[in-house]
Amino acid sequence: MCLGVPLKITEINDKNGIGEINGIIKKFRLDYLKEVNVGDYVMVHAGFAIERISQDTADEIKEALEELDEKIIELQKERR
Amino acid sequence: MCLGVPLKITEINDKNGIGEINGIIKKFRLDYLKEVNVGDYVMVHAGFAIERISQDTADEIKEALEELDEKIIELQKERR
Amino acid sequence: MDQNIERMLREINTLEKKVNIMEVCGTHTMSICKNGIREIITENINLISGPGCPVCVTDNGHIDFIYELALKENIIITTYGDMIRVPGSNPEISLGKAKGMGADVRIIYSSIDAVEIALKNPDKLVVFLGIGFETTIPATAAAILEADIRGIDNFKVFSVHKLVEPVMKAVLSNEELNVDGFIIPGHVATITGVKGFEFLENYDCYSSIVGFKGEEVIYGLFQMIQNIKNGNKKVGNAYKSIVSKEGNKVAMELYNEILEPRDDVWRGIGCIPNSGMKIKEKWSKYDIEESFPYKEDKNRKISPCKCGEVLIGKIKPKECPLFGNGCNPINPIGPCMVSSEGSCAAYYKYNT
Amino acid sequence: MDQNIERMLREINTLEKKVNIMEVCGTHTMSICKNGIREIITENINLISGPGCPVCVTDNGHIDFIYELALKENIIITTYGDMIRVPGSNPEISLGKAKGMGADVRIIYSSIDAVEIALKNPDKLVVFLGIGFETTIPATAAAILEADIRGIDNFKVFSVHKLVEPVMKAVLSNEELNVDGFIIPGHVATITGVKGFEFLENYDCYSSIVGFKGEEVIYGLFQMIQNIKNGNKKVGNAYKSIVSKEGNKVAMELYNEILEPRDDVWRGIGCIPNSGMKIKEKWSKYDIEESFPYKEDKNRKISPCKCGEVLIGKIKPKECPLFGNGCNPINPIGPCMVSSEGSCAAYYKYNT
Amino acid sequence: MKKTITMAHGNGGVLTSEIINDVILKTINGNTLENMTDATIVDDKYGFTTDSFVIYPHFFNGGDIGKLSVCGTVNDLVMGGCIPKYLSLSIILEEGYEIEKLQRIVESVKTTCNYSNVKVVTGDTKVVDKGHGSGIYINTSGIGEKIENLNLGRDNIRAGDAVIITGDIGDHGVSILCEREKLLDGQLSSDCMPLVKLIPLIKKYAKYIKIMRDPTRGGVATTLNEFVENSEISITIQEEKLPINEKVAGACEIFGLDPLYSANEGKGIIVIDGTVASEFIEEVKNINEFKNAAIIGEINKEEHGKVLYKSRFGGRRILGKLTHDMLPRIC
Amino acid sequence: MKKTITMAHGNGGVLTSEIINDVILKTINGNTLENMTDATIVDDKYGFTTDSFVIYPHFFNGGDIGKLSVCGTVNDLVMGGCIPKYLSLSIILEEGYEIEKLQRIVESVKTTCNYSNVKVVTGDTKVVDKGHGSGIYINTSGIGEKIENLNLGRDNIRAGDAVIITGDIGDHGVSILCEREKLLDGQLSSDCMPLVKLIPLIKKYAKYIKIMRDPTRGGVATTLNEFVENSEISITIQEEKLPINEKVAGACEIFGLDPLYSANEGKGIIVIDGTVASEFIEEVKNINEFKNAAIIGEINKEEHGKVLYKSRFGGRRILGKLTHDMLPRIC
Ligand code: SF4
Ligand code: SF4
Ligand SMILES: [Mg+2]
Ligand SMILES: [Mg+2]
Ligand SMILES: [Mg+2]
Ligand SMILES: [Mg+2]
Ligand SMILES: [Mg+2]
Ligand SMILES: [Mg+2]
Ligand SMILES: [Mg+2]
Ligand SMILES: [Mg+2]
Ligand SMILES: [Mg+2]
Ligand SMILES: [Mg+2]
Repeated sequence: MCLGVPLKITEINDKNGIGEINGIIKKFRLDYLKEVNVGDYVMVHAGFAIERISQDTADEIKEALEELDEKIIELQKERR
Repeated sequence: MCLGVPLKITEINDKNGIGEINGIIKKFRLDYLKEVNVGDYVMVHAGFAIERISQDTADEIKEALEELDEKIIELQKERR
Repeated sequence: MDQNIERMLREINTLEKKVNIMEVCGTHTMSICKNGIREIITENINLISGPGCPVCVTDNGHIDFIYELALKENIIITTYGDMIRVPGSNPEISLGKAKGMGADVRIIYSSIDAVEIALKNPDKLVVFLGIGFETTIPATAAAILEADIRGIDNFKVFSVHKLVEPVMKAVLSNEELNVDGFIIPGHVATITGVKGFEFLENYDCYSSIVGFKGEEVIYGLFQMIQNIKNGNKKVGNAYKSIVSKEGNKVAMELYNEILEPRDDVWRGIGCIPNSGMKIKEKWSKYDIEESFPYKEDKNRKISPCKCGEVLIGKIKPKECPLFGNGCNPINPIGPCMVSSEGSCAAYYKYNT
Repeated sequence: MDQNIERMLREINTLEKKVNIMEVCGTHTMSICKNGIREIITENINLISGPGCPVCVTDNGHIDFIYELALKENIIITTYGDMIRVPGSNPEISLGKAKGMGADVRIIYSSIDAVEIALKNPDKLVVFLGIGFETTIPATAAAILEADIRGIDNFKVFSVHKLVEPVMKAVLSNEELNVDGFIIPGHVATITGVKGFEFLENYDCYSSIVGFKGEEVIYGLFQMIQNIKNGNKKVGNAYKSIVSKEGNKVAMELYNEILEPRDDVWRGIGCIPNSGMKIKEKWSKYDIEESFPYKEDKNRKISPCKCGEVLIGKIKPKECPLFGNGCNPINPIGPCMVSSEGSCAAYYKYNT
Repeated sequence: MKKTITMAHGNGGVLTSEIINDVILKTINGNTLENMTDATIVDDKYGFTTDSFVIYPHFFNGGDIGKLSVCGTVNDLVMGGCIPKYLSLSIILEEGYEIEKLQRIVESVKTTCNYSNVKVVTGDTKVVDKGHGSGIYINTSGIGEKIENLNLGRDNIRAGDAVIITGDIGDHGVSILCEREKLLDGQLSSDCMPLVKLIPLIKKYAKYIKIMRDPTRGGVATTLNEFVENSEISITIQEEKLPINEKVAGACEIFGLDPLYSANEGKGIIVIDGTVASEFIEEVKNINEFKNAAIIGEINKEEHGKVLYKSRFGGRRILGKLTHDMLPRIC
Repeated sequence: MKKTITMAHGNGGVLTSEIINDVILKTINGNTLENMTDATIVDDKYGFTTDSFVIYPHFFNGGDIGKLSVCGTVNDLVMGGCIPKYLSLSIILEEGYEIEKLQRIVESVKTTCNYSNVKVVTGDTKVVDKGHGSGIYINTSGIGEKIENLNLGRDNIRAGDAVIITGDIGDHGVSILCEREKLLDGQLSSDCMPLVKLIPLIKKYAKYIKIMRDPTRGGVATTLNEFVENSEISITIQEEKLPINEKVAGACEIFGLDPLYSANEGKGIIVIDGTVASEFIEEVKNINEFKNAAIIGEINKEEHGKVLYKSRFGGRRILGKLTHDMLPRIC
């Protein structure tokens, strides 16, 4: 139920948006995601934008690993 | 309007008849030609028998020519 | 060749004066062309094709009407194959085209088949297109009776049936024409009897009831030429093997019970009083015109087709400027080119 | 391979105790299979496919109903492509088969397309088949609202929408099962927010909200394994780039305005209270069940399919005696084999 | 209005040549039908031909669409002066078609190939959505080995040549029409048959044979017209010499059909040097399958480019190409 | 209930081989697909092949049914190790089809033939009733000249051989699906193209090439399976090596499609001796049309008869044949 696609918004006309992925232009609706702007990335599911994408997952992963590193360092500190 | 086909009756069931031409068996209706019997020839038009065929056209032609001959002979007699 | 045929041809070809002889039945036109009869008879005999093909004489408006019916959902049109290609007020209107657009149009050989189709499709309206002269009118009447007896109420008829006598009279009353003799369609006469054509004796013309095979046509011509030579203007019967004096009375009673004459429009000719046959009031539940009234369109464009003149024998097909020159069996403009027994089509096909 | 991914995999594979982790979304099942994730993680982690494919959980009776609707004249069925091949109470019943029989069934990508189709076909009734969890429910609601605003009254919805929470609770309350952790579908959580899954914290299990790409799934597993190691049973969010605490409130308000929960039958599982979504009274003019009431057939034959047990993670697809042995993607017996994200289909396709 | 395809574009008559000449050939190689015979000789050694079969009903008295598909291509090769060797078989199935029927059709392909001594060596199967086919359409293409000393072509035809048909005229078209329109309850039978047994005679009389053709769609009348149109010769055929099965003749009388415009699927028309015609026809008639073969006419110069039909009364008329498909009629 | 044809019988996947093997081949020559390749060598000199084209829409980004019909047969010949020479062209038209469209299609046939240096030498046209076609269906059959020293066949494949694709994967299928379902307003383009420019390289590397195939219906995944099923070898392909057009990748992401199961109409899969693979691929990539060619995998013996897909994470899975046609989906 979760085939989503991240689109970069190139155009907004009221409830209708146009976005892009890999050079593909795709129309979508903004019925329940209003506060977005051209240039934003949104996750589109079944033709509707469901949420703004705030950052890249890769960054999220990096952050999580850095957090882990910090924890490990702390843990090591504690052990010392 | 006159594509008729002469059929030889092989079977009669009330208003439905079966006839034959050149070995082809064909159903037809007898709604307005009642007094016919198996073995009779009928002229069938658009699926309905329209009349019984009383003799072969060739015979009719022969008779007509014989008549003509008689006339000619008479005529010649008269002239003589 | 058969000796008798040879003898008859010889007799025919002794005719020394020029005569115009009109066949009023398309099947005669076909037979004459197909057997190359023009080539084997004296040039003194000018064979003219008259208004004999009921397909040819069906008015544009009637074709448009049945075409529109065909396109309606839940309607099955049943028709003799002859009508499939007849164009209505423009070449894109025909039952064949309707079929091409998905309409349920079925070719039948007998009117009774239409009743059977109605029986098998109780949720559809089955319309039978009644065309033709006295030969097919009883078949239509019989179908209505059959539907009635079997209690089939989704069977309807669109009657564009025509009568021979009124149109022959119309031809005879046309002063521009000069018809010396009529080849009378044998199967119409089978129904009407010789009697049905005795009205011709009130006119100054010869006539013979004739069959349709090559031999029979030659025999008919032979008989007529004899009569011409003898000045005998009684209606001749060169189809005695089938045609009687009185005709098929049962058939006539049957159709007179169910149909009655009305004024009707003949394509290219115009309206002729009492020349068509409509379903009587009493049987109106079988009349499609009760549920879908037919309205004549008075503003219809007049076609450039000269069928009218071809049909009454005023001109030969080749004399129409469109013949073979815009009008041909593939793209027929006029009805005479559509039916394979239409005068123009017969001339085109056998271009003798 | 990306260093970070490698690092995460290494961390995941340090897990020393055996755990059962259930993904409840078919797209997760697919991603796990497609990326060969089972092969690269420790055998201590047992990934189980739960009731996540809304196609799989749609009841036979609902399929039979929409199939029959499709066969009616003047009805256009609009559906996401996923539903085309789902069989009803027997393999000959599906929207695809209806289409094969001439029904007008159209695949759409967005519910708004169904509204457009209704606009363009004012003489047809256009029925949109609403399937899916919280991710697609707002799309259905938006379509109804759009139809309303534009005054389109030939647009109707058949809602077989389902909610995630009730079925997860049903799984958790099943004593035969022993699920240690849930991979929460990221896009459902996008709508419901992390909050929407906090009910899980009342149960003895770990959980993470996870995206769908290979990397994201690995990241989600990594997060969950960390939590397991740390004994942290709070709902994890490994999809922060999209999923917020509160979710998409506008979307939830929208669907709560137009739809409301009702008891619903889950294929293979049975009835779960308040697990389906129906159209509210106020919007009933858009509810196809108003014009064609859906009646559940209590006497329906029980299928030999073990989907129910597969769906709640009790058995793996291969443990169903019919798997690959009468039931395969070409001749699916159960719904899990039909949708490409059904557990059985995913296992079959990627037969790892 | 846009010009569209009509059924008459497919009947093998006037409109078919129009679409082939004006749309296809003119575009593809700037030429007209002249250069595109039913079997084309390539590399001066092989004959190549193709045909699609869209017949309905699929099973009929005398054959089925499978048999027909083999006969059609085998006969085009034989009439093109080749010994048929290899066939391709490409099938377009409509969703919902019964597999058991397909099976029977393929069996029939097999049997007919065996009779004809050809092999199916390549194939294809496609499926189209319900409502976009007619159950099954088949295409066969064929490769044959050119027969030596044979030089076929319209240009070889000379006044004095004889026109031969290898059997009764019009059986296929009339019987299929009756089956399709559910007339006559299958009393007629298609002539559908491979012409391979003619090969030894074609080899023997190679240098006397001018042109050969299997008169399928459009019938004998159309094929004869194609032999002479735009040339300076004509063909005269004689009514009394035409071999017509009496049942077919009866059906034609009942429904107003003309066997000369009706398709044949197991007949060849052969134009041969008049000096060997009677010798040749005797040998043909000695083969059981061709016992009704007949010399039906001759090449002359009576009218440029026309086919003339001489009736039993001596009347002559021009026999044109088919214009529109025959329909059963009542008048 | 009677077994009937379903759309899945025509998708080039599992059910297509089932119908071909169990119904057609078993009947016709007692053999299975094994012996019926896309182009069959006859008389040890010529290749012969056939295909019917039933694509809709008839005009699409990157081509039309006319171009496709030529490409399909030309490519079957090239991949069958032949130089394409002669084509047949058989068209089934539906009543009501616009003649102007037919004209454009035929022009496209012409252009594609010119590019491919083949000639249409024989043809056929049939018309079917409205409601029994889809406007136009085309069959082409083709004859080609066998390339010397080339010995193609599954049996030649050995562990260590390389698997090459001549360009991006899945363009045709994905773009046609989007056009048919009216998605993405024609932003994608079919790869429809004749592979004739590969011929010089095929000649040059003739003795190293083991098998070739154009992965049309059923896509790359199905073709690779056909190479190894029931054998003792396997193929492993690597996710990161697969050349995929980024727009096609985007469309696949949007609609849940898989390029590996999507048809290609201008691509070849070539299995070549591993020792010359890198040299060969460089030469292929030097041809502008094939600049995205890539070695996507290798032959090994990891699992008998299977195709294995190694994800970018190192995870492996089995890549089966196509079962049912792809549909755009949302989950
Ligand atoms: S040639 Fe055509 S237009 Fe002229 S009269 Fe005959 S049918 Fe009418
Ligand atoms: S293998 Fe088929 S029958 Fe068994 S559980 Fe899965 S879908 Fe149901
Ligand atoms: Mg209708
Ligand atoms: Mg419907
Ligand atoms: Mg051919
Ligand atoms: Mg042929
Ligand atoms: Mg193929
Ligand atoms: Mg031929
Ligand atoms: Mg091929
Ligand atoms: Mg191919
Ligand atoms: Mg042909
Ligand atoms: Mg191929």
